[in-house]
Amino acid sequence: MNTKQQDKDLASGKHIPRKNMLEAIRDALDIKLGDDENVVIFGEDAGYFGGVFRATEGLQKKYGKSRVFDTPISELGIIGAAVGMAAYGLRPVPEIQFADYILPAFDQIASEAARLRYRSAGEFTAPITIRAPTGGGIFGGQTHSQSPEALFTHVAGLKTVIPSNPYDAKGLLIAAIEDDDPVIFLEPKRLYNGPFDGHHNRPVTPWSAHETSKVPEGHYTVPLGKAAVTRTGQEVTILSYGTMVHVAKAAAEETGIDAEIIDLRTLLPLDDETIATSVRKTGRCVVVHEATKTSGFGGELIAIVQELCLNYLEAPIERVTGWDTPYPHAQEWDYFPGPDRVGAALKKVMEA
Amino acid sequence: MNTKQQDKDLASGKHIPRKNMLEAIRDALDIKLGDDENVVIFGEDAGYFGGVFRATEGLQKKYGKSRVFDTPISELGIIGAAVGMAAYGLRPVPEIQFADYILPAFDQIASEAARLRYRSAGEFTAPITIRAPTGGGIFGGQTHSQSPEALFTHVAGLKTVIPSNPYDAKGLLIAAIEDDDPVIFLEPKRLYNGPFDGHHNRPVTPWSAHETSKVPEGHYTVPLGKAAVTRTGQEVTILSYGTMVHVAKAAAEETGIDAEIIDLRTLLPLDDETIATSVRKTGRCVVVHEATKTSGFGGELIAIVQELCLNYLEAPIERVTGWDTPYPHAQEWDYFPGPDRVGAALKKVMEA
Amino acid sequence: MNTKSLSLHVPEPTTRPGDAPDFSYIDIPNAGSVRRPDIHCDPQAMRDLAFDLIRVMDDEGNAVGSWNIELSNEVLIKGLHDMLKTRIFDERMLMAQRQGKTSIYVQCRGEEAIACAQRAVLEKGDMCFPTYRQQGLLIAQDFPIEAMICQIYSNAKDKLGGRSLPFFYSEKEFGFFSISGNLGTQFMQAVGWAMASAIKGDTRIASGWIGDGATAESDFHAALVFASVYKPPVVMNVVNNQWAISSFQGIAGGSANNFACRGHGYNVPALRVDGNDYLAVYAASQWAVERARSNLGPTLIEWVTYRAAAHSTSDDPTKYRPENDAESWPLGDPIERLKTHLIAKGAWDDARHNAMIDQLKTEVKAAAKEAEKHGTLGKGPVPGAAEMFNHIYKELPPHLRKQRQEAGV
Amino acid sequence: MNTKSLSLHVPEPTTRPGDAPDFSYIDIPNAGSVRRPDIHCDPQAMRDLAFDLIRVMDDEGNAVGSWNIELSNEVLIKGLHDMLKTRIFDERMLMAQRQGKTSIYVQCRGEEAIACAQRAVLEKGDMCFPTYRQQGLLIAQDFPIEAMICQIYSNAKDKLGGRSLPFFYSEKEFGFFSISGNLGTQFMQAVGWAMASAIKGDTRIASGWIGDGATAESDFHAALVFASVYKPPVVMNVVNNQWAISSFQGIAGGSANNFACRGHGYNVPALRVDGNDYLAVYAASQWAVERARSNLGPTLIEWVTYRAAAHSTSDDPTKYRPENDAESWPLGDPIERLKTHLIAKGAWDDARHNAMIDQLKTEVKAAAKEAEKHGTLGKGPVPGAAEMFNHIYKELPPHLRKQRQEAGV
Ligand SMILES: Cc1ncc(C[n+]2csc(CCOP(=O)(O)OP(=O)(O)O)c2C)c(N)n1
Ligand SMILES: Cc1ncc(C[n+]2csc(CCOP(=O)(O)OP(=O)(O)O)c2C)c(N)n1
Ligand SMILES: [Mg+2]
Ligand SMILES: [Mg+2]
Repeated sequence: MNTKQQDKDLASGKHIPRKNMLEAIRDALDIKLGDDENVVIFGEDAGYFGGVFRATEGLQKKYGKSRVFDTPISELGIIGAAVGMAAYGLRPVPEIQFADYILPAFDQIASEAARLRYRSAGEFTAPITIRAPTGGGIFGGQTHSQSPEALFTHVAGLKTVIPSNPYDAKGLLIAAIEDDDPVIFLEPKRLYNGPFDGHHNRPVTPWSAHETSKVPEGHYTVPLGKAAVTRTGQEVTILSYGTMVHVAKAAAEETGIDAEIIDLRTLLPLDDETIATSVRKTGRCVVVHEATKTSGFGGELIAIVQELCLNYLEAPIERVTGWDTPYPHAQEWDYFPGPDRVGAALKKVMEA
Repeated sequence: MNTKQQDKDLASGKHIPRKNMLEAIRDALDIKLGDDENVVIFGEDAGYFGGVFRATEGLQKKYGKSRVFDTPISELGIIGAAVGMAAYGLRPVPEIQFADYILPAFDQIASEAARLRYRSAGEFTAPITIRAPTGGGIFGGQTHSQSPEALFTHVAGLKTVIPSNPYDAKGLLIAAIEDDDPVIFLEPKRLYNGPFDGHHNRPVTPWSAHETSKVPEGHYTVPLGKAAVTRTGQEVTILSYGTMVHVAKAAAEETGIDAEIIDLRTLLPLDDETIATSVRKTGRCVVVHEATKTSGFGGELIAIVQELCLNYLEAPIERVTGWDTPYPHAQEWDYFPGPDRVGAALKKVMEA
Repeated sequence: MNTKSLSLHVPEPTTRPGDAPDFSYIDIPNAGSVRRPDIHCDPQAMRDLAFDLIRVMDDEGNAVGSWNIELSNEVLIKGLHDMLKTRIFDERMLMAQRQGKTSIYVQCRGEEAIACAQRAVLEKGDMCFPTYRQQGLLIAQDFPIEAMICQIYSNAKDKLGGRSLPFFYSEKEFGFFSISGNLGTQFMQAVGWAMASAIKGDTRIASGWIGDGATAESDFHAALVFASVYKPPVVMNVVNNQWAISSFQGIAGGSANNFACRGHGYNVPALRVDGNDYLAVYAASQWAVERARSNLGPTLIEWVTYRAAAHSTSDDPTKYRPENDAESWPLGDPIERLKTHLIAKGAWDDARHNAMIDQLKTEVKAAAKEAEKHGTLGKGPVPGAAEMFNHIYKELPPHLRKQRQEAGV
Repeated sequence: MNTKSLSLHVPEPTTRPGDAPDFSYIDIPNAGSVRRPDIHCDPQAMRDLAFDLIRVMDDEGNAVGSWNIELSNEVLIKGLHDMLKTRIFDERMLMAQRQGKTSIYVQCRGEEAIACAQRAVLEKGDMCFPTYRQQGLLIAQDFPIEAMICQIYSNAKDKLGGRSLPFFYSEKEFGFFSISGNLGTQFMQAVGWAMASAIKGDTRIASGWIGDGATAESDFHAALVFASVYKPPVVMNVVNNQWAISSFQGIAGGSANNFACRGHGYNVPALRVDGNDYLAVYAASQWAVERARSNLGPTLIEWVTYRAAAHSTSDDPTKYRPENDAESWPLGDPIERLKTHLIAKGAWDDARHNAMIDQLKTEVKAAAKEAEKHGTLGKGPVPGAAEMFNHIYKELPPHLRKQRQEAGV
């Protein structure tokens, strides 16, 4: 976590309010609507109601119907409109109700938003931030649980960001909106309200006891393309992002293995320096994500790590991911790669 | 290459006709239209005209307008119709005019065709074979050159097939159509008519001099999920598919490095046994594909190889791929990962 | 040149929380006032029907006009039974969700007539492609509700093995296509299924379903384009219940305030029908089914109705529309209206009505009890984790076999 | 129950190779016969206009009827000039492609009036979202054709650095949005751009373009839905040139044989216009532009025309339609027709016409020669490989920097 702003606030004796992830995101949107009149927000139920997860609650009332509004149920239309608005000069921040429903817009994202700058040699650009709740953990079944991030990382021209905590969520979202290229901003819905300490069936530490819920008021950014070392360790490096960062932490603590946990935060462009530095130090690596395994982003991470660190590796890199199945409903927690599976992988690389 | 059928034909003294890849594909479609009345073919310009690449030429005339027909320009509609037809009991073989244009149908493919069996516990299935020309090499620019295979390999429920020669193309296509699950069948358009020996600016050996252009008449299959060792070697394993198999061959011959070339043919499900056997033997591995690098299928291959063979590896696995840029028009051959780049990678792993 | 500033038009519903309900935006013609064209009618020659509203029952409950096809009392009482059973079923499942027996539930309160009456017109072998709000299609066929509840509970007898969201039924034998979570996709698939039936020279037809909100999706257009071109045997149902979660129908429909007329651009004949009038739904469905079965092609029908309850158990409509809005809905309640008609006909009375309710409550309760023996979400003999690996492919490929092993199931 | 077998309807064009051309499927009303509503007209009250065909020039070349807005000779001669220049440009580039100076070329032969006349009506600052067949939008603004040719040749002066297909121009200053290879996408984007203009209280409007075939794409529907809801200032042009590569318009349009009426389902006013009649295109465009600029919202216009040449240099239309079909096209050739009108008006003659042609040929030839000095595809001082890595992101991220290094460029 980039704690510079927090440090400054603390040093100045300023009280830092506690926020959950949803509040942090809403705060970021509020700030950008306020300081840049080219920012517009729209999506299914995102206007009057404030979104099914309430991320945009109150914003229409505050900024008016031309700045924050409901859209027809057409993800293609939402992103296509955003591309046109961006070409005009706005900075649209569309919301897709669930990341599962982003596929109808995939062509407008991958063929249009991502390539507009390229094909016009910079004449037209697409500074769009597409927000969408991602991941499982709320019994959403096949179509409210998926993690499609890998698809976007295969598209040149896009950036892909996934925060794991309120502080980062606000800072990364502001940075994404201010970025001049299209950003896919995936919000782990399991972390929206309550925090998650890795287990679904144990009590959680409330956000207020998580350092990362200290979300300074006003404008700050967490830079895109920079990972965070959220736990330092000597024995093995865990690469992860989003909800899984918390699972990784639980696994490290429960196994007692001294793992260094890297929260990637931005998948593309990737902070491979931070990764390589850590793996060269630990000599072992476990990659953790919730998305299905085959051709998930874990494959790319492993390819990069073996390229940069092969001679340092003392064990094959392990991957802990969702199974290669659609996200089941009743078996949600069998599908979800929890601390036990991560713990097993940690032990495996330690024993190799 | 599975040469069993060829061997049988040769043993029986039967003459084996020579076919280019397009003819082999047309032959497969003709055979399946003929022997299974549930097979139907449709796509943009695929009916009367026979497709912009002419893969379905003459088939409407032979089988009638209810079996082979033109569609509106709606890739979503084409695949959505196929899903409905499959649910009815047909075995649709839709054509997408260019793999670049499959994205508008991505939701119907990934959320619907791929998951229909799962979500209905086998009550409804989607035995659909989606054919689409893939890859560059014809100055098609950003939107007639892409290789989107990695996207499909990330979707549980799909199979993904890419042939590299006429013999395989026919056998794999028949196997795909007979498969009871949805198959993405990507046809390297650079190989449709002429063969390709790795260099765009040198004379090519005509198909007739390629063993793989011997395409037996009638029904035969090349099984899905089985790779082919198209060149045996001792020093390094090259994993590739489609057009790049020919580039790999050129690179091996030109560098004089004794490479074993594996033509994956099916990316999902992947024949990891053949891969592991080879890499354990050679101790070195180069992965080659035309698609962009980040989160391309190469990442997955490397992850698998390092998992299965880390202790055998004498050098980091190298990836030679298209650059992480949209496919440029004028710079097509600078983008295309040709024999020189593959050769350089071979040397690099040999020297490591 | 005009140099006045432009401005963005953002539609708003007539009322919001705190306002008195106001449905003045809907014109309601008298029952019986709309003509009934021949099924061979040229779509262009019946364009007026998309802007009208087919209604059969008048305010006194009498069946009037040319769309009154004089259904037998037996058919009507079965219809009443189906709608009541659907509602009672919904109420029970709503309660079950509140008790934690399932994760989420979606009612069709107020819209029961549409699915129940159309299903009564369809034949065995026909295939419906429903959304999550057409449970009436199963119930009207006397589909065993215990099986539905087992699925809602994701329990050991859930035939889908807990894979899918609770109410995402798949019942091929009952002409009920597997429900998808992705809005709209099934509408295009219905057209594809109907094309297949035509290709094979079959006699079976398809029935596609979509909500007013979801008509904005791309699949709606694709479905109409393909329907327009190939003229397959399909009934294309748009259930306009005025809401898409928190968005009123104007957000998908613009100022047209009409979804039937979408058909005109594709030369697909369109009807607009009072969806809370069982007799009208039955008659209009029959018209469209006959057209389809006679190889005359698709019909688009907008069913005008009202989503009387929350979108789902996760939703709170008091945040975006006046409370008790549904009570002022000018087309009334489909069950009450059919009851009134039957009583007006002398074929029904309060006593029989209440008896039917009691009997259905008992039946539903018993089924729920029975289902509960096989577990509820995450409790009791629930489907095992191994189920997760079944039915991804016809045969489990090697990589999934390995993963299943790794999962230890 | 009907038990007769169903069958699939697969539309066919009236003629195929070897047949005599037959355009009897198109009704052509007399010039001047269609009424001109006020721009404030309720879309519902002008539905007839989608089924008619606005024409201004009669067979003798006289301008007649209420859509005759009496354009000055100056405007008309400029129009003739623009169309001629477009055609001569196309012819030259066709030749250049055959000579291997570029990879592929797409003409707009026979459709020149549409882009040229609409552009004449638009103001500077307005933004067009064209397909690959609207080069007239640039040429009508006297855009330097040498720059276009440099791009077609992917040479050192191609401002897009060789990245894009030859004729995929991007000219922001000239209100010409970057062309995409993916059909339809730009139609929705045009609506988004117009929404932005409305959001900002601007006065500029957008003009979206799509082909008859591409109306089947999802983006067409999304564009109309959003246009219907937010009423942004946009002219929505459907160029119905009767063909989509080898597929005739019935494959996208079904039996409606009409794309204007697609607007009705969305309450978007629609016009259907003779696209080969420069005067009609001008007048109808002006009507729609005025509506947009007056904050009255979108207009859908179907331009009825004919793709007189092959789809592209990769296509051979004799495989799927009668040879010389275009010569029988009942709406004639747009250039010939405007010429006839000007001559009838006494404002033009053959000598001036031929002189204009000669002058334009010289101009185009000179531009081509000049362009060629900077290289042709793959020959001469072409854009370097390094260009490939520019403009992917605003700043080259580390992984691409590494890749560029690896590429040694
Ligand atoms: C592609 C897609 N986008 C968004 C959603 C989220 N969603 C679920 S239901 C719903 C509203 C649907 O409204 P409508 O079509 O009118 O049907 P109703 O719920 O009123 O029956 C939305 C937006 C979804 N399921 N699928
Ligand atoms: C999404 C997509 N699908 C398919 C294609 C291939 N394609 C290019 S042009 C064309 C025909 C377009 O016809 P129409 O829209 O009528 O435009 P016209 O060429 O007649 O101007 C097709 C199918 C494409 N470019 N994009
Ligand atoms: Mg609704
Ligand atoms: Mg066309």
